[in-house]
Amino acid sequence: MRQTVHPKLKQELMEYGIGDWNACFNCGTCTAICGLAEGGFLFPRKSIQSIQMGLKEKLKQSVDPWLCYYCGECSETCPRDANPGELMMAVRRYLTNIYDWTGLASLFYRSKLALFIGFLLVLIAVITVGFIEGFEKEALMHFGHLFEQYVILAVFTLILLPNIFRMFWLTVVKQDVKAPLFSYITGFWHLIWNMFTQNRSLKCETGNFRWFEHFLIVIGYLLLLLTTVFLGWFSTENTFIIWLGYIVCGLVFIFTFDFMIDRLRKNKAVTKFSHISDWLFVIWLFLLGLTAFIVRLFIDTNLIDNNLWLYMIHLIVIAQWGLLLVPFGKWTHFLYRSFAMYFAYLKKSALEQESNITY
Amino acid sequence: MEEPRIGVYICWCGTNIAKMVDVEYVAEEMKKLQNVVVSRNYKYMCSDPGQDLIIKDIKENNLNRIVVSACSPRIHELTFRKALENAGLNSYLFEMANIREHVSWVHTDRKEATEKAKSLVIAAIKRVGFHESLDKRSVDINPATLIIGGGIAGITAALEIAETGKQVYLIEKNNCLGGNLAFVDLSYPDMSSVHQILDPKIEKVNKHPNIKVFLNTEIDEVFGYVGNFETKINGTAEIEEILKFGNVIVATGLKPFDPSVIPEYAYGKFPDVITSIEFEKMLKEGAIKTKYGKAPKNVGIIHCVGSRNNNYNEYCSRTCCASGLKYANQLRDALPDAGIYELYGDMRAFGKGCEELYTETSKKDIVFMMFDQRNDLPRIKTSGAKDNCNMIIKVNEKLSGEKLNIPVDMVVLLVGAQAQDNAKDIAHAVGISMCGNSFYIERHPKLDPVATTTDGVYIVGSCQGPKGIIDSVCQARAAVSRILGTIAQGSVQVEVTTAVVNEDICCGCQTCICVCPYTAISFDAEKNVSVVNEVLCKGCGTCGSACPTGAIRCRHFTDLQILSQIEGLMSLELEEV
Amino acid sequence: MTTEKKEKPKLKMAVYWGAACGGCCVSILDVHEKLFDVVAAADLVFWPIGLDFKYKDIEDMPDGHIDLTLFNGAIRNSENKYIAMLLRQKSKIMVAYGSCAHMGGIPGLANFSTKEELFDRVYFETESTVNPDKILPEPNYKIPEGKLELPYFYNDVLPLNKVVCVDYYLPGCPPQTERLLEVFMAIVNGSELPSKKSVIGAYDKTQCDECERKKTDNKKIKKFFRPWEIEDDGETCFIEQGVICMGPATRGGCGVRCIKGNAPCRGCYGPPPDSPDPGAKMMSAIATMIDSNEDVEIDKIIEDVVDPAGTFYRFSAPDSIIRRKL
Amino acid sequence: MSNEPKIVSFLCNWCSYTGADLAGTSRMKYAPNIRIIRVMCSGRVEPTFVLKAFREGADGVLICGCHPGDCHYHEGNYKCLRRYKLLKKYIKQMGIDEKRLRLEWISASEGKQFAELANEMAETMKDLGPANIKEKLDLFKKPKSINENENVEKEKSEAI
Repeated sequence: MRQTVHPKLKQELMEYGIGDWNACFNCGTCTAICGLAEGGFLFPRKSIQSIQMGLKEKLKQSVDPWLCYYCGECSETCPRDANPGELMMAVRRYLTNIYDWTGLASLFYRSKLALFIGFLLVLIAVITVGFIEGFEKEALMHFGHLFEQYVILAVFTLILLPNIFRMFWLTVVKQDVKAPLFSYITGFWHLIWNMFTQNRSLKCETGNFRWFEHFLIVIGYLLLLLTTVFLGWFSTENTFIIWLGYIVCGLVFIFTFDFMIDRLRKNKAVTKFSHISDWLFVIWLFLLGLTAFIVRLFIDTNLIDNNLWLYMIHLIVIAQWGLLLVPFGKWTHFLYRSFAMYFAYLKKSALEQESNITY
Repeated sequence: MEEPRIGVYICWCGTNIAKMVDVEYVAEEMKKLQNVVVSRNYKYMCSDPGQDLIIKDIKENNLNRIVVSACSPRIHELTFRKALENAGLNSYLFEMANIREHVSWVHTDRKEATEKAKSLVIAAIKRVGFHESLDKRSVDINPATLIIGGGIAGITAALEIAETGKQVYLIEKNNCLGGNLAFVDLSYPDMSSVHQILDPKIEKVNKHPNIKVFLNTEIDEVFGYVGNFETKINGTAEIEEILKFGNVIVATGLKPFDPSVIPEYAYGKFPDVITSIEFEKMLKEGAIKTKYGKAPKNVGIIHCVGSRNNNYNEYCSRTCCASGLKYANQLRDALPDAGIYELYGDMRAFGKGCEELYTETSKKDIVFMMFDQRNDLPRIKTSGAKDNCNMIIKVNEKLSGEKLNIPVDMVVLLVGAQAQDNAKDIAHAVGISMCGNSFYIERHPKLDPVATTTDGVYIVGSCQGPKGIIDSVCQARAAVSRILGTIAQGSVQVEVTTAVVNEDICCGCQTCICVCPYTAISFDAEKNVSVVNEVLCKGCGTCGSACPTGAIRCRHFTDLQILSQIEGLMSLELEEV
Repeated sequence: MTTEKKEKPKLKMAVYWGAACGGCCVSILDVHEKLFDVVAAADLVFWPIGLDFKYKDIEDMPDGHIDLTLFNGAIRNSENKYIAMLLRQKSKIMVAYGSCAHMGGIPGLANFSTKEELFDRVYFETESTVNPDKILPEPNYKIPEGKLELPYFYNDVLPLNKVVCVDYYLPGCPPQTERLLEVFMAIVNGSELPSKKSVIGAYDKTQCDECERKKTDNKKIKKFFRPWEIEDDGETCFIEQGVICMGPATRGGCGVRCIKGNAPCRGCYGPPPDSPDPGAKMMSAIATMIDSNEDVEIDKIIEDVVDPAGTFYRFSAPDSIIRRKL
Repeated sequence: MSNEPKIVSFLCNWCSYTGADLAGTSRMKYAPNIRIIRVMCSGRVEPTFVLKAFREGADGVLICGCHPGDCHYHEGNYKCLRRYKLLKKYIKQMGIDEKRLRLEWISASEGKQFAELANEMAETMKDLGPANIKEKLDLFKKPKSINENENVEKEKSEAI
């Protein structure tokens, strides 16, 4: 398949924060060192090549960037300090907006102002709601509970699913990957498994602790979602659920806190360059855990009635999270990455089939 | 002729010979031969102790013939001849057997190699028995120098010599000095302006009292020999002039490759596919524009055009890669946000400052793409309406394995270097030889790179092989130092291995006369014999073989010498003493 | 050798023919009235063509008994060789007389065929031969009386110097009579003789030196002709007319007889000094004159040199480097 | 070497000899049968030399000169070519296989070609087998005296 070179591709990617791609001279050390790169998925090298040569289509259609967990090994070993790790990150940002049909993702990625306004609007909206509800606890809590459920539903059906389909379209259909049908099913199990364990990142050089952290956050986050949204954590008397709630949001804010410290210390390659979207993700996740924790604490200590503002904050954080960060922010990476692995799996099984045929 | 007393010396050349030839054995065997007085083997005959060994033997055993069996006579014959002279022996009473280039380096079976070496040495011994003293004629050097070609090499040489107060005749076939360099805008790696280097030099040459410049002029046959050449030049000026000079510097330079023979690049089909020469012109004018007068949005630079490809030229043209980088920089400066694509076979940024130039360039948003220079050249095609570009370069990128279409508005072809069309004429005129691709051959690729096999004729610059400014200038100055050396000596010894007619035998059949390529033989009707003019004779020996009577003797290559050499070559049983 | 003059010391002279046509022996008679001087000065002790002798007579002579032997003819068989050796032993001066003794001469052309080929031709093939029982000469033949022995027929024809040491060569086919006389008289008068093994009765310079034909340096040949193919103008150099003439490679002394007779020189007088192989030399010279640099054209021109060996080695084959057909 | 074919080759100083040197400096390996004699120009090579080489026992003779048009002396190689062709006709007549004599053009840069040529030539000679020209032409030594009969037997065998 002959591809046309897009001379301006680099400029486009600049806006998503690719580093000094010029420096790279394609030695391939990055790919050699990478624990995840394998036949057919030779990143970061191939991805950088595509960028350097302006192979837009190829870049858009590749799942490689999602297979990378940004352990930073490549950036540390790069002889020309081209920082491939961060570059992959930037490509992921770029891809999220390629997948996103609303175009908001790219807007938020590129303009801080837009982002600020977005957050402001949501804040105002929530406060207005609170005002309408007359700042009455039961009503607000009820509203909040419903809001969470509907938003999640809406965001999923209206934004994330279409985007994932777009991703599927680009990476599988456009590349006409001829995967055997059964692999769609077997692959699905992969999808789920990876989504929750992200255990591929164990292959990374950074080793198990980072994975463990991530794992706990993911589990924590998902359980938090479960407990608050579906088990009505804030309005239950079931001690098990309550305690579970405490633990999970504890997990969430503790580890996110740790992440933030890392990012401030900048001592790991991963944490050297943190894009704003990245910051927001961590901070909001942290706030999410923290506020939820405190809110429940207040409920149990019956302080909540006089301190409804606290729940308001929690609500605002949730709203901003749910409406901005989840559909358009880094949260999507969690989704895309998992699906990328699914598609990658399809690709692999397609390759295998081919090679079997050729035998 | 006195009884020969022969000294035989077998050289080890370290292990170069010794490892493949049993030198002791050969030396021992030679002792059996008639007239061999001493026969030795030694580590390095060419070393001073080695030569002293010969000299000592000559004095002590009053040897009158010497055979050294070592490397090629083309390398060390002169060395040993000197040694003989130092020992007061005529330097032609010497013969060399080449058992390195022709034996130890090319054979693998030690026994066979030794046998061969043996027979070569025997041949040399048999031959040397019939060698005769030849007195070197030393002729006065005419201090004037003829320089053919007014490029940077020629100009440099001319100034160097003229500065020492010696006359220089500078011959240029075009109507201006400067050669190919005159077309160039900036020079890599330092991006210094060429005309700042060149123009003052040209000016100086034109003004210099000791330099006589002939423009639009080509030379005729060059007659004579080192120190005393002469030629007839015929320029546009109707007056034909005869120049006399002692040395010749050939600096005829190169000719850019004509890319129109490469179908892939469609040169001439697309107006915006241009050669590096044309591009330099653009740069000089300071406006990089397509034929539509617009600044190109994307520019492709294709390397190795006509070089390193069996269909065109096998060799590397040396200057293109760096020029390509140079252009990338100049383009980037002129068009900050244009896409610039370097399409190369291999990036050879050799030489001082060039790798640095490459590293610098690679950071300036230049896209480097590799293609298969030998089997899969990129192809330039017309662009579609929606591509909004002049052309598409179709290239199979080697590193990524991608098949790409690059939209470009301009393509610069880095055309390679070729020998001049009239290279052969010049070679014949001055009597030097050419290698396969009609660049001139130096006397020795490493040890004597500017001299040629014809004494007094030197080759500098790209006529010897593609070169940049630096190398050309170096060679020019190297040749000049050689020439000034001979001029300083005032005289030079000329070869005397010429043909000579034995008037007692010559019957005047005149077979030889039209055989001589140098019209050195004339007929003396008085005596009814042919006469050789030894000044013109270059000693090829063709007349000697044409002479039906054997009256013509080719000195140092007489029938007797060669026949006995053949005998020696074939005789292996040595009990014939 | 004796140079001191005694009172009429009559020279003892032998003349023998090996493989020869007899022309040389006859040529001795060409001295005409001078023959009397010869006879006055010398006794012919052995001259098969003229007088009847037995080998025995010579075998009985003491060594060095004969002063001068003129040996003509080449060595073809064991008899030739035997006599050559015999005479060598009995004579003071051995002269190879004529081209055959000198270089092998016309009989030497037999060297282009093997002995078997020759015999087949002679004893079976020749038109006039009737030999139904295929009888060949039998070198050893038993008869009641005893054993008959014929000379061995060698495979090669050899010049005299290949079997015995020769003092002087008197070339020519036959040698020019004046030359013979000069030599003879020189010996008779015991005057200083040239160094041994040298050619006498011929010049060092080759034919062209004497040849009166017009010679220029324009020796370029586009086509070779046999003598009968051209209209010889009688004055232009044969070679320049495209006819191969051995003159340039052949000693003078004969008085350019052939060329005067409008026939190109065949080279019977043999090569000038220090020229081992006149045929090769001439080949080289002639080839050099070919006026073309084109492979094909050269081949075409050379086609007309039908028989190089016979042309360039007419008289000298047995004495040349490649002495015979291999 | 004794049983190996011997090839005498005449190389012109400017092109072929330099080419042969190049083969050496580039360490190309070739058959050791070839023995090189240097002449200034292939135009110096005379039939006499070639015949002499055969006479002395060479199984093959190789003449090398500059490529046509590249002769250091303008036309020496053409002169050589003409002589070569006539000579070839002669040796054929003398019963020497044409293939034993060969003329090739080797330029100063053609070390590889020279090495290949040398091997090729050696192969041809091996295929043709020994020429034994020397053996065939050496008859018997000149006897010292008439009584000396050591060679008679040989003669007889020679004779019949």
